[in-house]
Amino acid sequence: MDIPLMDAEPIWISLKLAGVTVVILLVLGTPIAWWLAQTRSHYRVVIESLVALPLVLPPTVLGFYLLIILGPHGWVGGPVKALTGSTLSFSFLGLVLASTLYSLPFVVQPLHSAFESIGKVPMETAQSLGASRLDAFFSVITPLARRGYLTAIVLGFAHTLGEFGVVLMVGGNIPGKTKVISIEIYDRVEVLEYTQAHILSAGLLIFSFLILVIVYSINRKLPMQVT
Amino acid sequence: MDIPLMDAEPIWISLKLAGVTVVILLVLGTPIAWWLAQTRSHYRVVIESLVALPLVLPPTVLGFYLLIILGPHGWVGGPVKALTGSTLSFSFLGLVLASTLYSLPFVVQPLHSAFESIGKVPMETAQSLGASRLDAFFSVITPLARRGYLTAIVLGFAHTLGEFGVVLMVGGNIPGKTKVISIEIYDRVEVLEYTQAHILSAGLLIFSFLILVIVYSINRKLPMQVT
Amino acid sequence: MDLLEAKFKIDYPGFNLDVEMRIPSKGVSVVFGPSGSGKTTLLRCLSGLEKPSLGYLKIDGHVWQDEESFIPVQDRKIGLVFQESRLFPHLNIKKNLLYGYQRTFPDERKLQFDEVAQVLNLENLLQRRPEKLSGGERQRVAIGRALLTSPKLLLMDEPLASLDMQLKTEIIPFIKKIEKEFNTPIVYVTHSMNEVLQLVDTMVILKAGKVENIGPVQEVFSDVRLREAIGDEQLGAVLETLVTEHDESFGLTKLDFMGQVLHVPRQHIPVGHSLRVHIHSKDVILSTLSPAGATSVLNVLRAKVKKVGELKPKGYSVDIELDAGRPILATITRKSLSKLNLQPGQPIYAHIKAIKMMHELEGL
Amino acid sequence: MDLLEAKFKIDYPGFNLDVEMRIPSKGVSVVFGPSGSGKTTLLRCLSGLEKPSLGYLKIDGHVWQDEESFIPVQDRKIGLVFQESRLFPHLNIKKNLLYGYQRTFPDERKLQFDEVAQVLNLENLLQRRPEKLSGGERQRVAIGRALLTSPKLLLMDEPLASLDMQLKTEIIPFIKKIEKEFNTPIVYVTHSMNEVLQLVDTMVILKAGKVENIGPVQEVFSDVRLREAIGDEQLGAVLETLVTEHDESFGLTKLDFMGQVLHVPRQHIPVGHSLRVHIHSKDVILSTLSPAGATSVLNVLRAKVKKVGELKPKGYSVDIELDAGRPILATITRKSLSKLNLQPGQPIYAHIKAIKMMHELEGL
Amino acid sequence: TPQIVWSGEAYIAVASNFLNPLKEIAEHFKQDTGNRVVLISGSTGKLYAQAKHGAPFDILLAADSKRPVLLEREGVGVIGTRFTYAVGNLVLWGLGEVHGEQSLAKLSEGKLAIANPKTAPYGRAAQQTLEQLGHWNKLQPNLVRGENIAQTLQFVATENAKLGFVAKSQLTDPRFKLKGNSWEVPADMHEPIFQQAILLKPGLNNFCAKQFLKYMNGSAAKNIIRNYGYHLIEE
Ligand SMILES: Nc1ncnc2c1ncn2[C@@H]1O[C@H](COP(=O)(O)OP(=O)(O)OP(=O)(O)O)[C@@H](O)[C@H]1O
Ligand SMILES: Nc1ncnc2c1ncn2[C@@H]1O[C@H](COP(=O)(O)OP(=O)(O)OP(=O)(O)O)[C@@H](O)[C@H]1O
Ligand SMILES: [Mg+2]
Ligand SMILES: [Mg+2]
Repeated sequence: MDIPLMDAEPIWISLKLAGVTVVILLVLGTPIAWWLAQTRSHYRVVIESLVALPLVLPPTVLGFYLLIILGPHGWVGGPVKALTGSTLSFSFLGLVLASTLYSLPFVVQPLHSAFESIGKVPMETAQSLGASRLDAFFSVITPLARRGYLTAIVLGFAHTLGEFGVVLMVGGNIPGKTKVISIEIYDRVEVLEYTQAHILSAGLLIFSFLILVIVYSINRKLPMQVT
Repeated sequence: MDIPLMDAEPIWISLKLAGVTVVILLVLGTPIAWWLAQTRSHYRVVIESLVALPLVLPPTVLGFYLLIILGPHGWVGGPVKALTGSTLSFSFLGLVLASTLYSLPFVVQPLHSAFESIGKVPMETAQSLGASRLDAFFSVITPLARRGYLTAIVLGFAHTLGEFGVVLMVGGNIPGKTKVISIEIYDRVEVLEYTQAHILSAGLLIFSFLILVIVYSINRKLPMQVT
Repeated sequence: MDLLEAKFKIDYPGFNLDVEMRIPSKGVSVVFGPSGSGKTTLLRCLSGLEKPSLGYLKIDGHVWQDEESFIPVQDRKIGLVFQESRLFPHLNIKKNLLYGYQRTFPDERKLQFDEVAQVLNLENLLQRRPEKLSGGERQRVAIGRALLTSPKLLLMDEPLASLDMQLKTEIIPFIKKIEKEFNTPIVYVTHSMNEVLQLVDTMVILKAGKVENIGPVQEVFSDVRLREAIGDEQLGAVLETLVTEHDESFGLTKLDFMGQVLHVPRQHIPVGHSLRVHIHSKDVILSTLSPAGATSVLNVLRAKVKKVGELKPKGYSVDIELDAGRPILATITRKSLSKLNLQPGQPIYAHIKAIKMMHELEGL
Repeated sequence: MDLLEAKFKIDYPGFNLDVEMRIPSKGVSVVFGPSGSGKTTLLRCLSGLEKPSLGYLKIDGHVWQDEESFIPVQDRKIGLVFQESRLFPHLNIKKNLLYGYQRTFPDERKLQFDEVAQVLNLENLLQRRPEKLSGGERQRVAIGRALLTSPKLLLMDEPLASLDMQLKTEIIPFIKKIEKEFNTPIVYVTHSMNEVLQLVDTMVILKAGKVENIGPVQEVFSDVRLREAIGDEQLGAVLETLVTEHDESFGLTKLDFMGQVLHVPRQHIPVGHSLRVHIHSKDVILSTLSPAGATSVLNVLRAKVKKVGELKPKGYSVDIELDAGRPILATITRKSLSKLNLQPGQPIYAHIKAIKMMHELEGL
Repeated sequence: TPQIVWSGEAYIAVASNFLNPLKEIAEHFKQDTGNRVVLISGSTGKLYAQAKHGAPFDILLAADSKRPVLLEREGVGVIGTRFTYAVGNLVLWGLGEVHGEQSLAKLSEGKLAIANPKTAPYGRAAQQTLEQLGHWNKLQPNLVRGENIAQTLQFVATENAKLGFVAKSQLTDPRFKLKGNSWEVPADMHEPIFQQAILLKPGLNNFCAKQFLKYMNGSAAKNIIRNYGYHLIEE
């Protein structure tokens, strides 16, 4: 059995992609989820539904549409190319955009339900103590929604790590640039290099498992929840 | 433009698959999530991490491993074959099993955080009023976790609908049996039948959107949440 | 047999409950004590919600809990009113009220929904959600919900704390009625002296997780050692009396206390009913002389000196324990003490300057 | 200028708040009324948490809210103690207490952490989480948290409801001190007559969402129309008196009430301090004769008859409004009434059988 | 970005089934010329869509001729550069015994794996073969479809399918000597599987890309291709 001499690049790109995507998703998902939990607007239901939609399409198909949109003649890619000279498709940035869109529901949904179960009392209380809404959000709501954030991060990160349909399509599987670990494993299976695929899969699983155990252990140490 | 004369079967199979999977996931995920939210066992962290793992592997790769496990000589498929004479792979049942495994985190995670945010007070109160733990679970905990169930159902359903990597691998794309709508759309894109792919995608999106709007509207009508 | 025996030991960081008590398993027992003394924790132990490291509970000869056995909460047939109302947010008021009722066997149901809703003044709120109720309304729903389980043992944690006088005077008789009619023992936590005097038969005084005193309310209120626990103001005597006559012209009601007569302002209580009166020790004046006509407006009781308290270096006053068939505590000035030269056993007249509170004990 | 003017209109299904009030923006104003009468809702309006369809609020000449403008909660510099404690579950007690403190400009901080923690007896709990506190402990943290924001207006919703006597007698003077020292007006909701008498300057009586009466506490307690709202038992008089002398031998304290003398049991209050006494109308006996020596133990006040109440068909008693410089209400029997033949303006002697409650108004 | 590709490097998009031979060719190419090629594998359909939407591929080695033709027509491929670099061979493969056509006839309840005829050239060839042999309708209940030839092989390799139509190149891959037996489907049972290559627009000025296309036609490359079980068009 020959141990595959893998270069670490796909792993690194995957982690970078998942990390960046999760950060963006948290930044983006938080206000969306908060708005959904707060608003009484009739649009709420519409936005709520739209957020879940990316999930419904097969990843490759979603990737295909993203490819069109982000490509040099697409709605988004066109203007970007005109402005910056470079296209979004087949770039790391494009991958990030695509992953963000695709993993959006995994972040917005848990946050939304966390915010909803917090209710309006903590916000009221914080405001009555002189905290602005923004201040109260970060000092009270966010910590109370910790469990929701944990779910959001785990689902968002793991899903971005594992996803490859969208990434393959939009990123183009370019080594050192958009080739992520999931594609790497996929490719190995595809060309019948099962041993390498097994090793890579096992590595990814063990690595992810360890990270998750650490994350959950830390979470467990921090108490919360009250009557 | 030729309207594709689609037979409705893949749509029907997809819906059936997503529906059955979600039901199984709820039945399975509820006790897991409840246990996770209640236990003080040290294994909690391990189980919590394991539940999220299926997400990390690329769907096709997961499908490949499932194919091995569910196959006639696999850990699961072997005994099943010995008992029933039929294999799990390439059957609807196999698809259900695979989807269940793959979508498990989408159900367990939201339920877990919902149960955790409910805390122990409602259970205590219900018990003090003479309800057994099981009774209390269904009459108090479940309704209070409604938002978590909604998230679980939406994520679980939509993801099963959109997923095709695992499904393709385990199901073998047999028309009328394991050919689902996501594969159908994927195929169309692959063979450049873009018009049909667009129509199918649009149909799936609109249909899902309508379902989601209905689900969320109903959810909105039912009030809840208190100080 | 009519006995509730309990022993619980719980160790929290910073607080230890270590309670051993035997109280009658009938009537109302009040658990009294400062904030943080362990009242709620004790109630939780009794209910079975808390599983203490060391616990024993036996009621009327039945063991509910010991080293080997433990009847779980839901099978104890208790009614528990929590300090916070703890309504189910997803159920409307009616469904909240009926939650326990529906889980009680029909032949064990003693109270009916309509009666409870009416007494607690909840009739107009039945379709509302808990979030849309006021604090007091929520508390009333919680009371009703617990009562409707027709419990064998009723545990109430400051149930009337946020209710107004009017409601209290409506609800207290109802609680008493439940206790009497259905023979339901009640363990009741309150800080309100008012509620104590109206309801209580037995007092359990907690302090820092330990039982400081247990006894019938009549004895506890004349126990100088409980000065701090009960509150300086409240000590004196709690006397059970009988209404014997109403004097319309003077607007007075005559009470019989173990053969002696007490006058109080006209009470709207039928003759023959019993009335509990509360006398503060500072309102008792001692005299060796029998009352002269001039002071006939005041109430005078014949008693014996039981014990003369110690003089505190700087205090103005000294406690005298009397025995008038029931114990009475009098607080008099040093000057009076030196004049009277009191000796244990000596007969004495206790002039009651004011009767502070009166509470009917039996129904209208 | 020292005025709080408010007007709020809120329509809930089944309940309408329609309040218009002008009260002094200094001292303690109590909002009093039965459960569900809208007290909490009114406080929420004052705080800005509720944005009523029609709202107006002006304090000391500054408009906080009208049709056009609305100062949001966080900028109102109010301290709000909710009916439930509402602690932040993710913060320990110390951080809960400091939450508002840290959001107050250092030069606006009037109270220091240590003092508040000490008075509220929270020093041993600072590192604990709210879930590990008793009900009363939580309530105290909530009070401390609000106080530490050094508010310009303090709104308190039954803050002492679940505290024991001992703690109440420690905390109430502290609240009074804050009001006096920092000139912080307080709007205070309570059902406790005790707290009312100890704290209150102005009473706002709510009933079914409307203001039934507003006035200084001395007037409100002798207003027959408020019989139901305040409670039958409580009506009579609240008199502001001055401690003039202690009579050690009789164990009495002499009080001056507008030139007349009252005797109460020895109070540990220095001469010159003021004392608020509460007299129940049923403890007032009327007589056209000046007191004879024999009854000198009783307190007697010279007064004038202001108004004779109506005889209820079945009632035993009738209310007489007196003017003794301050209004006093007496409840006498029909028989006495027919004997006395009272006429408005007629001079009369009010014998006070018992002074129910006494509360020091100025510091030890 | 595509422009940064320096001389001496080319991006080659290759259909997954040809990745392994191409790796070997690239190795030789590097030794012989000192130039490096970057290989990007995927399904032909995906690579086509990407190329069409601006992917920085210099060359496409498709698994069929349809997509290169389309690209040429659409102006993404450079006209006149398209050629057939390999002709695929279809084999029937199974882990058990395989006796040519009879195995198909005897296949009762076992599964027969083929690549999706709609998307994969080998799938279409498999369908044509079955039709030729008159088994297509009869075997419908036995058919399972892999998305591509690799998945088809996996179905058989994991014993979930008894037989499968796979590419000869997969079985002859010198690195993975797969067990089992096979039957080479006669070439006249299906349309030939022409795998075509084409130079794409981004490679127009890439010397290395053109050099590589030339290299593909050289004997070194052809030997490798042949070794993997493909035919070449001249033969
Ligand atoms: N959101 C709401 N929707 C409908 N009715 C409400 C709502 N909130 C409060 N109410 C009703 O308004 C009335 C006044 O409520 P509020 O909380 O102000 O009473 P309260 O005087 O504070 O009573 P308590 O002493 O019991 O706390 C109550 O009858 C309550 O049921
Ligand atoms: N889970 C816990 N961990 C640590 N300490 C606790 C816990 N629960 C309660 N305590 C402490 O135990 C003591 C008793 O609490 P308990 O709730 O029984 O008091 P209580 O007598 O009901 O007081 P209150 O009148 O204020 O409700 C308190 O000092 C409280 O801080
Ligand atoms: Mg308590
Ligand atoms: Mg209220």
